[in-house]
Amino acid sequence: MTRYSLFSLLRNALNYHEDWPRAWRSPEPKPSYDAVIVGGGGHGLATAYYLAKNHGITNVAVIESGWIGGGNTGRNTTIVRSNYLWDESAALYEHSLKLWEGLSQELNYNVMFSQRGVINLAHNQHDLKEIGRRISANRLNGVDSEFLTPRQIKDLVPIIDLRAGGRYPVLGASIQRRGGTARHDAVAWGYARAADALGVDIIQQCPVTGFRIENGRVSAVETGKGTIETGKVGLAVAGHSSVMAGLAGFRLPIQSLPLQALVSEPVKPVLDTVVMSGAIHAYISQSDKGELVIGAGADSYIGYGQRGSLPVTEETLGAICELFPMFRRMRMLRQWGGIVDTCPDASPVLGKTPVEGMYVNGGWGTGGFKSTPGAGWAYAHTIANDMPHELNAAFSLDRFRTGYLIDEHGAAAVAH
Amino acid sequence: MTQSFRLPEGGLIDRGRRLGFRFDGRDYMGCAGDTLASALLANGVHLVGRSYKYHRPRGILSAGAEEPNALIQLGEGARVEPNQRATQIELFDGLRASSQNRWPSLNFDIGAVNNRLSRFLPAGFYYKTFMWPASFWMKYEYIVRHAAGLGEAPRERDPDHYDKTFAYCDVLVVGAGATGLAAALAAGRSGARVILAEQDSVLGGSLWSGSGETIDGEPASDWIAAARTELEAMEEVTILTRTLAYGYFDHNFMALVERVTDHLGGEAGALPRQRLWKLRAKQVVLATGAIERPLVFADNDRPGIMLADACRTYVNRYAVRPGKRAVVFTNNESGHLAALDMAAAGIEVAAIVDLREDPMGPASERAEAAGLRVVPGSAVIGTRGDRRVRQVQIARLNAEGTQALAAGETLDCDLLAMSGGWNPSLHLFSQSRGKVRFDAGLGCFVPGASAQAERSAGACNGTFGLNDCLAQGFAAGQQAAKDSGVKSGRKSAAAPRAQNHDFLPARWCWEVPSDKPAGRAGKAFVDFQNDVTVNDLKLALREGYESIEHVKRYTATGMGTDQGKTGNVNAIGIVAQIQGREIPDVGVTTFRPPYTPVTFGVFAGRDVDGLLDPARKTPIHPWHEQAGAVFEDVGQWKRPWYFPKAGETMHQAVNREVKAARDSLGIMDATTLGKIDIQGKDAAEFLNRVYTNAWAKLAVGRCRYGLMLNEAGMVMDDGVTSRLGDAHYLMTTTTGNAAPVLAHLEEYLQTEWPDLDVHMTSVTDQFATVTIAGPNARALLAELAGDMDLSSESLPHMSIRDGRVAGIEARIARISFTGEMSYEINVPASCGLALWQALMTAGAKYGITPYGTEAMHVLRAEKGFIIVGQETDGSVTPIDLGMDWIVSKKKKDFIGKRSLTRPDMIKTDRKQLVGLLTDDPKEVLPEGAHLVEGAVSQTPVPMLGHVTSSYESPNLGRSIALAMIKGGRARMGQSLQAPLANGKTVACTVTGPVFLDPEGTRLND
Amino acid sequence: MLVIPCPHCGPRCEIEFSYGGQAHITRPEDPAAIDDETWADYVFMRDNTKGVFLERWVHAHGCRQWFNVARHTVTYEILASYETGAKPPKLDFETQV
Amino acid sequence: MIEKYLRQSPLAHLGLGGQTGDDAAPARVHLAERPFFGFVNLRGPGADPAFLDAFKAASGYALPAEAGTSGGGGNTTALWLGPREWAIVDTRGDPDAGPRIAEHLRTALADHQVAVTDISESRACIQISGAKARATLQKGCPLDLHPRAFRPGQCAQTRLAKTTVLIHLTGGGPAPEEPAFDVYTVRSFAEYTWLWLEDAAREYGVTARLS
Ligand SMILES: Cc1cc2nc3c(=O)[nH]c(=O)nc-3n(C[C@H](O)[C@H](O)[C@H](O)COP(=O)(O)OP(=O)(O)OC[C@H]3O[C@@H](n4cnc5c(N)ncnc54)[C@H](O)[C@@H]3O)c2cc1C
Ligand SMILES: NC(=O)c1ccc[n+]([C@@H]2O[C@H](COP(=O)([O-])OP(=O)(O)OC[C@H]3O[C@@H](n4cnc5c(N)ncnc54)[C@H](O)[C@@H]3O)[C@@H](O)[C@H]2O)c1
Ligand SMILES: Cc1cc2nc3c(=O)[nH]c(=O)nc-3n(C[C@H](O)[C@H](O)[C@H](O)COP(=O)(O)O)c2cc1C
Ligand SMILES: [Zn+2]
Repeated sequence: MTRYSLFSLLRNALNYHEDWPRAWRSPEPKPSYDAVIVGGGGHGLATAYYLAKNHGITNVAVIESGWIGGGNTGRNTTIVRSNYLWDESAALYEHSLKLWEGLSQELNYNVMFSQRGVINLAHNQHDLKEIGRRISANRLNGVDSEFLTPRQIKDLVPIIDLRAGGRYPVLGASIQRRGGTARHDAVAWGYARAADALGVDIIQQCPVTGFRIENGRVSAVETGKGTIETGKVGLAVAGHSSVMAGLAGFRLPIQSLPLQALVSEPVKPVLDTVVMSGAIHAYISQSDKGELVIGAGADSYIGYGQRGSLPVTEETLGAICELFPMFRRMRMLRQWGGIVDTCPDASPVLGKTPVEGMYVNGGWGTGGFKSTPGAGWAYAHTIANDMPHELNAAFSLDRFRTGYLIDEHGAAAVAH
Repeated sequence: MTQSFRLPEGGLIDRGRRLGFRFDGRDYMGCAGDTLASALLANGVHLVGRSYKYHRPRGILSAGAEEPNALIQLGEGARVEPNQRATQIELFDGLRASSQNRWPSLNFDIGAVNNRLSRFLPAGFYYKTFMWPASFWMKYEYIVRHAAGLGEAPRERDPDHYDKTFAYCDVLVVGAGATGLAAALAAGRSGARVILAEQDSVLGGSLWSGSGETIDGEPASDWIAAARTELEAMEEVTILTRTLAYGYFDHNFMALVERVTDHLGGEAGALPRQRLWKLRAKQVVLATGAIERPLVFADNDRPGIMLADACRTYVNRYAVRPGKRAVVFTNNESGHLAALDMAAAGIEVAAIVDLREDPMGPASERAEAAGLRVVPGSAVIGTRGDRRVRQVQIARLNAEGTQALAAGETLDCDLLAMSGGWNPSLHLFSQSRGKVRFDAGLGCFVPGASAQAERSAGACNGTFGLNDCLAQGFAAGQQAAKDSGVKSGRKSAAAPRAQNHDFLPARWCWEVPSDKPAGRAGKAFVDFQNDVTVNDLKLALREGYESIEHVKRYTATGMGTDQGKTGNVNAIGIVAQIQGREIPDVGVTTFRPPYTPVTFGVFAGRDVDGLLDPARKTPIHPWHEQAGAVFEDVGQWKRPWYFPKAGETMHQAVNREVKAARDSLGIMDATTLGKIDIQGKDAAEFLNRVYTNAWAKLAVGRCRYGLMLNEAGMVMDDGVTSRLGDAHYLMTTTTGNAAPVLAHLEEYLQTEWPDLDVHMTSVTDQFATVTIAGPNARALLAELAGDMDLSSESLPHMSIRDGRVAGIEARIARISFTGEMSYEINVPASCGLALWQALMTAGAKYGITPYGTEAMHVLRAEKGFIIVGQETDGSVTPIDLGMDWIVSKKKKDFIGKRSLTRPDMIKTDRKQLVGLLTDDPKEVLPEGAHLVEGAVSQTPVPMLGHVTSSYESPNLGRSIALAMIKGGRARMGQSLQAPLANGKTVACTVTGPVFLDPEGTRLND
Repeated sequence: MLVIPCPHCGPRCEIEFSYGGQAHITRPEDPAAIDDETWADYVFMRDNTKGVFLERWVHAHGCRQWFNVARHTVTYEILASYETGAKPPKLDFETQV
Repeated sequence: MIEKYLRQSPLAHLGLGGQTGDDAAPARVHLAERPFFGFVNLRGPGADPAFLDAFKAASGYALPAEAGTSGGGGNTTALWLGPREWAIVDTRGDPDAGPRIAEHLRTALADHQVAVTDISESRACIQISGAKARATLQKGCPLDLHPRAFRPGQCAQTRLAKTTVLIHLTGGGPAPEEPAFDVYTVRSFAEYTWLWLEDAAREYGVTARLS
């Protein structure tokens, strides 16, 4: 791997950039691998990278039906934070956040992780109580979290309307200053490049169409490019977890819902932090390119169409216009949807499946971008050792049988 | 300024209505009917902006929605708007606009240094750098952010208002060019309900760009006028001009945005500024036309380089000469049409450079006949000119058209008109899930099979001859009306007829060959707005970003405000060429709404400010307001939180209210509690299944508290249910849960137990409910309740009775959430205020004191009563709450029962409800504070649970708290610590959750 | 925005309805008699079909009735709607996928 | 019963009685609160002829069987709400109509599996009429209100902006040739609904009064 640096950039400039090598190869699949990761989103690629890097398992293929990063990794609102309520979630997401903090250097690919702070607004007494509880839990879990008075909010977000039309006044907020945003595509590409450099084969345009399972153990993966033998299969197919599980013969507690996002036309900097409001369903930040990036709600019904319905856009932009009345004159440039796999307790499943040698990473719902490094790290451990790491042990499928649900609905109402 | 480039006659402008406007601080004149772009061109202004990345001078490229360059900041102050396309802004008197992305001025822009550094800033350069030192990204980012972005966001509250409406029609026609008009006429004549939507201010579409077309033997303009008159006379036809169909959704649902008053440029009065139409059409005819393609050659982006058809449009529609001396560069017939019209308008046409070896076709023949100079088999390979093109360089091509032979002559000019062919506007078709298909002959993507009740016609369908467009539009309109189910009344006349003019034959050439090695000539722009060049595409492919979607994201091609309307197909063609693949194999990127950007405000519509969300108010609300209550939002309800007297703090007010209720008499508006009327002979059985406790034996006239679980065994709601008759119950729910609980019950009733004879009706709003609580409650009620026997024998705790209070028919329940003797008086809602006033008057002698939700919370916490949503959070079982007593062991089943025996539900270290007393009785624990054992030396630290409720209790003279603590019931007397965010640690002791009157003597006396 | 055919009121806009997930899941007769796994299956596990899916809706802002719908979860085409308790109509799934 | 003047209609606090509207001569929308009316919810076996007959015998007219239709006689009108549910309304302004209808039905239908619930007090009724009444409602109502699709006598439970409403095209407005709708909304949403309608109608000119 040629290292990216200012120097390499200058040198290549002299040569009209004609000598840049490929960021990752485009190999034909080998007949067999030690491990196959299904899904070339951030999670799948990160898993492959950490399998190679942390566990020395380099004979790995990532099989992607389309193009890497084309799933939710490429269509999310990029909010990264770790201020989750429950201990289990806080530990996993905080581990992830720590990895984010060195990710560009680790991958030698600038993922533009911008720690500009994530603000959660409170609009009523109940919100305030929830925020207080969360801040307290976060701090004792070693997650930075502070309360902001309305005045402090105004200092950080001068354009906010604290009265918000009178219907939803802003009474306070929590902030995680280490939270922020990142360049979503770069996360996929950066992990792909780094994994490729360690020997991982990234195989695109190759849908997984079935599994060979003998005596309850997986032995091969059927793909659009033929059968691939392997004893370990890691599913990381956000949006298609149930479809894959169906091919392998088990069911998941997951519903796949269309979640929308939209961007405005690009403008000069006007919003320097991420602002989220669970009560009125609005999440907004400004990308480095200048667009306002706005997360909308999900449709309530199952949909694999990667599009969302108009009422959700109306509701979201209604909320944005309320918090930021000057934005009524901004314009929507593009609106799209992704398919998010949601679990009944708004927490993911990350661990073993009823099929031996097969593992599942899914159900991140509206908020799994932020967990990409941490989940990949823990998932690689799980696959390598056939046993979950303590960071993901609680996120087992078995919790639905035992009742150990990790109900993050409170946090997931503001889940991006 | 004079409009020195205005033609003396012709065009769709009103020379008599001269409009003054200002651009970048200079004053100009234009005419009614102008766009800002045409008015600027009439004044000879081409340079209108700087490009996004390299800050290159940019001019007006097009005359429509596809404009990538002429993006300007419109308006001033609160009405300012960034990134508006000058080509679509209708001119009004007093318009103010300025250029964007330049500093200090458009002519002299510091950012233009980027153009010099451009070699170091190829696509994706930022992924490769700015990584050291690691902590510096936030500083680099600051610079990156400030360099990026185009216009400035508005900074003041938007003074305008917006509207939205639903709409229905049989046939929606999008686009009112020749095709759309023909379709609307055909559909309208059948009697169908038709909506014709056109983004432009006029009907006619590209008919206005041409010259000399006739339809049914009349000049096109007359035909348009006649069509309009006919359509306007049809009762069921609605013409919406200035209305953009921006998105095509499922089930033939279309979203349109109408610009109602934007073109008036001022206060809109009672009219909204814009309106969102949420339209369901039985059938849709798309007649959205086509967009001309630029040619990709070195330095193809200078001001003065325009699309050929746009030049025609400026000449014919706006009566403007876009230059004095033009060169035309084309690969098809359109360039020749433009040359002819420009020549006729007195523009000197220096040459028509045609990529085709042997230009032929009706237009090129006419050009030749008109004596225009045609340079065949040649290409423009470069341009010069600083802030406006002034010279072009020409070269002959080899026979295959793949290479430029040595550079040939240079031509002086101030205008370069280019045409690279046409792209049908299939955005809406594609949004409707229709798959597009590449037509190699037409050199463009065209609609494939329809996925919805839709048909494309005319130029957007790859049909370019006018006669064919009319015929196709007419047939589409007729068929759409028929398919919508309209029984045709009047026999429709035949389709309008005209002459065909096509742009074919053409020679496709995605990247115009150059005389220099690839990548060494000037920048050949593919995407003007995002400054993406052919070299950027090549770099992306070289680095392995091979999918067209990767190319898009790595280079940002097609991601600007124009969404690649002019650039995308060229980019696809070039990628195919480099990869040696066929264009259909490369494919298109996804078309997404909106077609052109739409204002946020229109989605909010009038649901802003007070109308954002309904605020529900009780019949007694006006009294509370007058009494100076402070309200809190509970769900959608406004509830009095506390009633401060002059000079009182919240704390003082709440303490006073709490004391009053315990010592004498308090009064509270409890109207918001959910109330569900349940009737039917199986009602008791139904309650048995939905509550944890047993209901069969509840006597008529008695009340019982119930807990409701979800199927996972978690507490969902609680409340008191009363038996009013043999088969008649009244259930109460928490305020916020009223609707979800009714929905939950209905779901089980209808889908699981349809055999039960049970009917439920929400009666929350039927009654106003007033609670009086305190030692004097009974005395007060006795005074107003006539001869009703209120003794505990006759009306014991947890019983209910009909009667009259203050002359008002009332249902009186003796139940208590405060631990005091307490009555809930339910009266018809319209009598609520009267009841309240009567109670206040009669209660004066007891110092009757209105109390709000905060005092209620303190009162119930003193008694250890839970609040669902405060003590519980969706993860709490009744056992966790210590409420085993209410969970029937005998009932075989109820919702959630089975879940309670799962392994994790029976663990002893689950969080359990306890009381907490701080060691310092003055200290009030913050709600949400977490508890730990011992001191915190490092994080993460194991937490035992958290404080769910915490108050100063004026009755106990100390603070009290409820908490959910791991294994809490086994920890009685243990000392725990609450480390707070401010660094302080509060010590406290675990106790039972009931702090006051555990025997309940106050209630039962 | 979908048009959902309420079997009682006729076709109405999506915003009048609430979603109820997979249809034809019956609550176990005797929950006490089944093991934790089977119970978890009933409460949590769902088909989440990509293709034609039988699902429940309730006409929340209309007649308040629950009913079932056969809908394609990729194209969103609605192939049938029928009353709660009725058997799903025979559908030619193959041609629809 | 308590004196009528002490009873507060859902919109009483807006002081609509004091508003005239005379100066808004060109107004094309007229809003009015109907302060007191009877509104009784009736559930019953819609497919059982005995029940239908009993209703007819008691009320003098048949319960509407078809979705979205209404029928009436005497002082009441029955509006179809669902396959086994109707609203029996009396909009003549009688504050005691609800309990009376309920009592009457309860007695007359005692032998049938029915539920009769007086919910008059839980509803507000706003009449909207005028040339632009349809256009105003259509702004917030997702039903097709075009005269070809929604005819006199028709009714529907649906949404209006962010509330649930029951609309009934009565034709009983001030100008007989113009459409008039009764819009029933839940009482605590009445203020919101009124303000919303007033705002929606503003561009057409609007009068407001107490009917
Ligand atoms: C609109 C939106 C906004 C969001 N906002 C945020 C946010 O702000 N913050 C946050 O943390 N999270 C957010 N999320 C969630 C986040 O995007 C996802 O949780 C996360 O990106 C999931 O990553 P992944 O790698 O698991 O999945 P993906 O990136 O979806 O990758 C899965 C891959 O599997 C591939 N695949 C599917 N089926 C097959 C098959 N049969 N064979 C081979 N490959 C297959 C897919 O093509 C896809 O590339 C948002 C999601 C959406 C849709
Ligand atoms: N030189 C050529 O060969 C060539 C190329 C293109 C068009 N034409 C001519 O153009 C005419 C074709 O007529 P046509 O009617 O198909 O196209 P048109 O371009 O005349 O009309 C399309 C209309 O649709 C409108 N429109 C596009 N998208 C819209 C949207 N999303 N919402 C609302 N309005 C929208 C446009 O403003 C335009 O008025 C014929 O006269 C044809 O000869 C010729
Ligand atoms: C954070 C973020 C910013 C985006 N910014 C832009 C943008 O500036 N312009 C644009 O056209 N699309 C932008 N997109 C949207 C993508 O073009 C695209 O719609 C999205 O990745 C989903 O892919 P699809 O539309 O191809 O299905 C952005 C997407 C994300 C996630
Ligand atoms: Zn219905």
